[in-house]
Amino acid sequence: MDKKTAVYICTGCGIGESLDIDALVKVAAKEGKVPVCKTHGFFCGSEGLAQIKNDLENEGVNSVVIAGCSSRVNYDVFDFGPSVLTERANIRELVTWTHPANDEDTQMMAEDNLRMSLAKIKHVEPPEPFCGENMVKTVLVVGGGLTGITAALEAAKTGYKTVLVEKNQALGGWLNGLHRLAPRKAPYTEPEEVDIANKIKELSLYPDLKVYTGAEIEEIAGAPGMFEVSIRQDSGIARERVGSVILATGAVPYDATKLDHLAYGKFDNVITAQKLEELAGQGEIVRPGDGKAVQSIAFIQCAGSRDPEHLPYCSAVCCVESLKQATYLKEQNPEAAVYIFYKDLRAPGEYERLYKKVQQDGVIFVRGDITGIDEDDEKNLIVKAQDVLTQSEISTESVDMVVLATGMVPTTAFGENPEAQGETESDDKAAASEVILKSNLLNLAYRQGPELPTLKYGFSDSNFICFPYETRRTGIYAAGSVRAPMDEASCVEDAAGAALKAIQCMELSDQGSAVHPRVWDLSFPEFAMQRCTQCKRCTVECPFGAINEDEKANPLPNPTRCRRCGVCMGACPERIISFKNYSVPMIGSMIKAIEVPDEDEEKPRILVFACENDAYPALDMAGINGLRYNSWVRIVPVRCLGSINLVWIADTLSNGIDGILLLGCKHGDDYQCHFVKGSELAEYRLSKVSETLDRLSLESDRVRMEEVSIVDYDKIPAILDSFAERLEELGPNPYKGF
Amino acid sequence: MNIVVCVKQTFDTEAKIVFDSQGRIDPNGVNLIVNPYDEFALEEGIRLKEKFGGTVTAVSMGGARAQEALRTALAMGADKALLVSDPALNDADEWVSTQALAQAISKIPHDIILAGRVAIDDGSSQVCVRLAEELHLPSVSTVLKFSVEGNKVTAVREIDGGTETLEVELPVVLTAQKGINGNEPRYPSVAGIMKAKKKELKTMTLADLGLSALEPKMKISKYDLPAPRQAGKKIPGEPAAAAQELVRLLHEEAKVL
Amino acid sequence: MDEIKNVSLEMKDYIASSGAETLSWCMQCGLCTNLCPWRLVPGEVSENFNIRKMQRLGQLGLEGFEEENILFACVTCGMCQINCPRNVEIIDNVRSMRNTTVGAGFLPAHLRPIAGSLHANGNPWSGEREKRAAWQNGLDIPAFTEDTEYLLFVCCTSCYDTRSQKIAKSIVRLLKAAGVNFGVLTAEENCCGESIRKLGDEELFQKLAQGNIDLFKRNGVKKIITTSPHCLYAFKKDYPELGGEFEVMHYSEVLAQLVKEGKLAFPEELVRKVTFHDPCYLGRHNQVFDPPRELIQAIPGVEFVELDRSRNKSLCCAGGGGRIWAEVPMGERFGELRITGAVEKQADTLVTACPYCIIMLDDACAGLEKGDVLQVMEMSELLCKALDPK
Amino acid sequence: MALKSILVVGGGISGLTAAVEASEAGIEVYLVEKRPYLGGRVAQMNQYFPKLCPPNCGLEINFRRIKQNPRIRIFTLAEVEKIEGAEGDFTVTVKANPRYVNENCTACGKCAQVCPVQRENEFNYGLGKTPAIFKAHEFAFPLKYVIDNKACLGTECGKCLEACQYQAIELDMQAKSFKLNVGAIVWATGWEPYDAAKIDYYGYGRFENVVTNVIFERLASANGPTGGKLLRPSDGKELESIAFIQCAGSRDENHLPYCSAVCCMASLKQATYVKALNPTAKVYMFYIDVRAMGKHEDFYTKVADDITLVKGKVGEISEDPSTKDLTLQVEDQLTGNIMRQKVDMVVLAAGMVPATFDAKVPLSVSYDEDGFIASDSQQPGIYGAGCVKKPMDVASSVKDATAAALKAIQSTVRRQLNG
Repeated sequence: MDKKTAVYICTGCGIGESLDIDALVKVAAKEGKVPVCKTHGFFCGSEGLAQIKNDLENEGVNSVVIAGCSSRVNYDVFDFGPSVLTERANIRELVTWTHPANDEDTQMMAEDNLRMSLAKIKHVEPPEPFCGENMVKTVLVVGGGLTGITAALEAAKTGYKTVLVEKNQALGGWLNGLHRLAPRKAPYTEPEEVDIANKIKELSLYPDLKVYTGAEIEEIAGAPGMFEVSIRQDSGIARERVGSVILATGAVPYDATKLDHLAYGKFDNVITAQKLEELAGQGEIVRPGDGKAVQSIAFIQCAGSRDPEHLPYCSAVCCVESLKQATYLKEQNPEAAVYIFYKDLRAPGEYERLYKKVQQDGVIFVRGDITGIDEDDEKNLIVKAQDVLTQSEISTESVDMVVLATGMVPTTAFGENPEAQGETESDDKAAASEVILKSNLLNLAYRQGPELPTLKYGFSDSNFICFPYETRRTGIYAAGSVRAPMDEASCVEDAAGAALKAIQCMELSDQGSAVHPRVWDLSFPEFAMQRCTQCKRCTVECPFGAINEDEKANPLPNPTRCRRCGVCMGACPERIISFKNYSVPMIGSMIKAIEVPDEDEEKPRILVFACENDAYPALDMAGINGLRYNSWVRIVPVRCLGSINLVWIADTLSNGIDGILLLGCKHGDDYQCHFVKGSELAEYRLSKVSETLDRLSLESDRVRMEEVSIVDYDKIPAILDSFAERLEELGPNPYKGF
Repeated sequence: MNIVVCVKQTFDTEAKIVFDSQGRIDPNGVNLIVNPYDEFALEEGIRLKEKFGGTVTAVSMGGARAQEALRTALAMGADKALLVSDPALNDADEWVSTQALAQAISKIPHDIILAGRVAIDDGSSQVCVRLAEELHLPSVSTVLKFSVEGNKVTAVREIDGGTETLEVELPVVLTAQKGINGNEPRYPSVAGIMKAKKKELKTMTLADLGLSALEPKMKISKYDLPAPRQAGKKIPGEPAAAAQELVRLLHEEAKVL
Repeated sequence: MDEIKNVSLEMKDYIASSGAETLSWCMQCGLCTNLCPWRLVPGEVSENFNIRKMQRLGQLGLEGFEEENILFACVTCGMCQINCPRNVEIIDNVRSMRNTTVGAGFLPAHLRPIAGSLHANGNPWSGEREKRAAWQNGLDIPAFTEDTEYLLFVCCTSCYDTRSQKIAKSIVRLLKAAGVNFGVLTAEENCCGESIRKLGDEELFQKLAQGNIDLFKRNGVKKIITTSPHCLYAFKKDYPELGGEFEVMHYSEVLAQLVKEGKLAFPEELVRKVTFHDPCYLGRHNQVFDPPRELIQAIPGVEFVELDRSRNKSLCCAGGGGRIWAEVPMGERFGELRITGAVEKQADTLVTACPYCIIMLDDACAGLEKGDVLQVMEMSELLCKALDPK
Repeated sequence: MALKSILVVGGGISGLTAAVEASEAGIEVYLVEKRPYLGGRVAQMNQYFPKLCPPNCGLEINFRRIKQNPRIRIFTLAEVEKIEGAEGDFTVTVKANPRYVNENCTACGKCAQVCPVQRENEFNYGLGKTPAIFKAHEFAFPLKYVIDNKACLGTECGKCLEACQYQAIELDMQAKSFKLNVGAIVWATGWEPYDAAKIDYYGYGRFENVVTNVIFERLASANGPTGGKLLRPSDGKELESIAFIQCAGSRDENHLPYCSAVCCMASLKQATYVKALNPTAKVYMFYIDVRAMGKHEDFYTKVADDITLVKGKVGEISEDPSTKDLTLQVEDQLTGNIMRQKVDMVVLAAGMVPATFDAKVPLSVSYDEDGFIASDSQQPGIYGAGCVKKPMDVASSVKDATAAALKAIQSTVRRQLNG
């Protein structure tokens, strides 16, 4: 678009007293040659705003640079609608609030920030949303257990077409094997009937809800809003076009045959909790072997769970399940002798009331490890254990049956590991470093692998506390026990939550917008295919598997899969990838806009790439709290450190700037990067940049990366100033003045 | 080793003795306990069993309520219990009691028969010694200490102003003085109490013993209560003079000096 | 952790059936052991008496709880029970565990004379039954008849123990002064049986209680005033189980009400600094806290000060649960802590309202030789001093 | 399909999530928050378990989602007075209390510098003070100052008026009520810490160095009263020894008969704060059961290595009047050792009481006996979300709030379909 740019320099909040405003106007009008440039003491006030609005309506201005406060404040006041390009030059928090007033360097800093904004707005085009053809808003739910059925119902109730695919002939999954459910409502003392049958019936109330049973997903191709799903059902293939996917394939009990220390398989009457549910379903609980009515029973908790040799995690539901099952025995015979052997009795929240009731029914709780299980000649079992509470080893009288409360394993934890077969190229490993097991659930036609990335213990869970649905594959949300050990009540909530996220993704994709965390970002990556050298860096490094490959390894982008993080842009050595409002030349031009004083003026320059999510807010907070740091820094906000292209490093250094600092999120196990491995990739790429530095005979110390979160704002001055000191030791950049 | 311990159920030492209309002792409402001396004998019997093995049989004679005493004996560790109970024995004197007990004990194997030195109700201290006579066994009474080697028993008994050591061969009857062998009657564990409920307690009447009613040789004609203790006397005046007066009274009235 | 212990459900049920219905409610959190007053004194009992562990042994029917210095150490003060997160009736559990041995005739040696005397004389103090009302001669106390409103039930201790008789006499004087329509049946009464039931002799308790219930019903007793909080507890909490339903009040409740109604006043000024020891069986067990305080503060000139541990947190005098008959070495007696506590508050008078507490606090005060700075008084005695100079 | 809008009551993590998620699905949302800022109780936290990441990082992302989303309207210092109507057509009367600061406020802070009056900082649970005109906390959103009119001297002082260059202060601002017409309501008013003073043997409120989890979280926060240095309240001493007491109120028929689900993990987390500052510090945690559910077990095993975990509920706490050190009477049930443990400070894991225990929803809704909104609220169109429904941690609250948002949308869809 042909832009008529106006610059508005606000002199409020101490800016006027700190800077030479006329000089700033000169930068905009003379250097930037902008047609309109105004100053005002209070642009966010009504009077100031009126001037801007007037220019927009009557002067044909369609792109605005407001030099003043940070874009994190007055966002609503300076929002002039999508047709107007708005750029905020931060000369308050990053300049006047953190540097001395009426100081030459502070002035240069402000001018550079303005120059950078002007350069940026030249390269920014208003993004046109990506509109795929024949976009649909149908939700696909894979897995017909409690979670899957609930997710399908919730989506349908919200008026969306839904497709439910279940592997078995019957819907209901785990609940089909349950005799009763743990109590989900006050007074939380009576187990409830398993209401899965009428939930299944409810599915038929919704004409737009199609159910496939005895069916598996052959393949899911495409992207959110335009998934092509082929479903194999009794040797035929059905096709569905869906907008988003909910993975609800649940978890299965831990393989009890591995529990030989608990005598499973050695004695007939050592059974699993699942088996007891089955027995209870058939009426009076009797021993499978000899049909003897069970008068005495011992539950053993953490059978496999909380055990480094088996499942290191706690499966969260087994304690409450055993309490529930204890009520079966007491209901059958109030005098029954029931033991529960436990490590910690984990009946959180309102389940404490069930624990109390079961105690009042006379169940005996023994805290301690099992030391042995023997069998007497009538196949009864004698359990020996530590009784912590009397500091002694105890042995029970013989019990008819022992029940192992086995843990749960997600269905995503099974399937062979392609890496083990060496299928992915070796150099990918460093970057990709992600395992994707072939668990035959989604069979995604994704270049990076057929399923969601397999995470710790196999659970495909989000890595964030406040964003439990932040998934690694846009539009594909895991819900229920496939995601984390959880009980039925949580599965129901989880299913409804995932349904909303699936709906949200379709609505946003339909308008060409990204999903969380860059909701309302209409831009998407465009590839100048003619310059592509099929190096596959983008298709491998994309954290969200958004880019496929054709047979010649050319990247095939899928805009609705993309989170708009720019990691591909940072990866591409040929710089062929760019967004309408975020491109390599844009940042390149900002870097070049910085005036780099000559060596003798002893005014070094430091370029700071600051991640928008964590680092930039931290810099802002440093300003709000009036901290002080050196005025050599020039701050360029980026969507993610992963989007930093190495060419910027080269441009910056060859431009004479003395050092480059990357400020981004923590990476590693407890990573904070919302684009999963943006900052990790940046660090990995930095290790590669040392060759280019050596070629330019520059010290690798000139480029540094620091992890910062918003609450670390008080460490910002130390980080910036210590880097400045290091650069002083290194001396000025030899390329100054070229 | 087969150990038999004779146990008697007596009134509680604190019991208040009251006469019924016929001037006989009114038993109801009175707390009954195991004769304390018999407890020492029972304790010793159980220790012997623990040392030499074998069984301890507690034998008693009395009404139905005497079963409580035997249950207590079983709870302390006796293996079996035998109660000789028969309405005809209500007015039994020492001779009748001995006949019945001897007949009962003769039927069960016995190496050592133990019992308390005296019963705190009638204080006759005769039955066990008479029992030895009936069973033609040696007996040592008021035993302070004894030890058993093979079938020889060395017992130290208490006599006026000293002790006497005797050696006897099994089988023998010993009557225990308080604190025999320094023992202390044990408290049973609750488990012992519960097991006692299931141990054998046989009751035999005179007929079961093959005896017909026996005519007691001694009849009790009358019971009466001990004279109430007079109130004490206060001697006024100076300590020296009062002391004089005290000596006089002790000499003339109390006639102890 | 040496040899293996065998769980005995039979034993667990035996304990449960003799009164420990809530034994299985206990989740073994351990708060009872940590709030138990035994923690405040040194000594062998304090190290061994662990109420949590004792109940755990009961839960599994394991042996080891019957040892005398464990099973019979509990003073039944209720500090654990009132705070128990699971509302376990801990004292009932202790009582039923004691019953398993006492019921089979195995009362600890030092308690046998007590039971013997209760059987024979209807009081634990080996006092003749006929002399139960001896303390009343010369006081013309009305006998209880059909139309008497209140029966005054005087605790055995205040009938036979000379020091304790003063309490009974002062209570009578106060009731008369307040014009209460009351009468006595003292001679035919039995001990209320509260202590012996706590000691586990259920059979003896029922014999005594049934005797009293029949006596009361024969005489048409509806309302009972007790001089001791222990009798208050027995009549309110235990007797209903045997069909003995009466309206029962401690004398402090009656007098406090009458002071409010203006029927009783204390003209005499007493310049004393008074502190009050809440007897467990009046306070914690029956939640009667304010009447004694109102009465004391109704005396002109009295300055009242609270002890650190008062009301629901009152520290037991160690007289309850049959412990009044236990031999406790100096330095391990709760009563001593009460005395030092009162002296620290610079009180010159330590008042309480229970005959057992008076015995234990007198004993502790004498033991610590604090008699010169602190006077232990039963509340009724203090009130009588303020009644009239006579 | 233009659907009716939704009202979310409560701007904590649950309310915030429900509002943002619903708005990103295209629904108009009104968010009403009683306090002058959004973020509720999580804004008062130093870190989340098990990742130990800063809550303000997540809040910053959520605030950015609000800034970019025209469909959300926020009303801080606002309370719901009345609700009329039924599902699909609720008329809600909202009372907006005066902030005494208008939109011009640029948070430059000059007013606070001149304000002569100090008031208790309730953000820090009463520890530390702020002037009468104050910013709730550093990361407050919206970033506007507010006046506590109970402390403010009013017009005769007016010092802040002179200091403010932008005429942002209006001391005569009045409360005003307005009505909103919405299709559904998400009630997310969260929870209050249990009043630990009711547990008299722990001495909270009598002993200075006995605090609760939420207060300790403030002591650990950089923007807290001790600047994150964990200084002891009585004498500002650095911590050498500390005891966390679990189930202080929860799992107790005399207090809260249920388990508050989060306190075990909260105390383990706070133990890492102490160890981070002073690795040699002795940290005790007294518990009945450690309920580190699911994958939190990893965090539990990691922390358990360098603190002393003791199974046993602490009895009486006593204080040494001169040093203010605390002594705990407790039995270590593992060894049976009955001990008295002296520590510098005690943190009580006080339980969680739903806000609806006192402040009910002004329309008939069913509650369970503890005051939580019942899972089925029996009032179509009104949905509980987060800790107001049952005790849960942040991740579960966010999940629950997302589900509640969907249910709210369904209410508007139902109305629209058969409306």
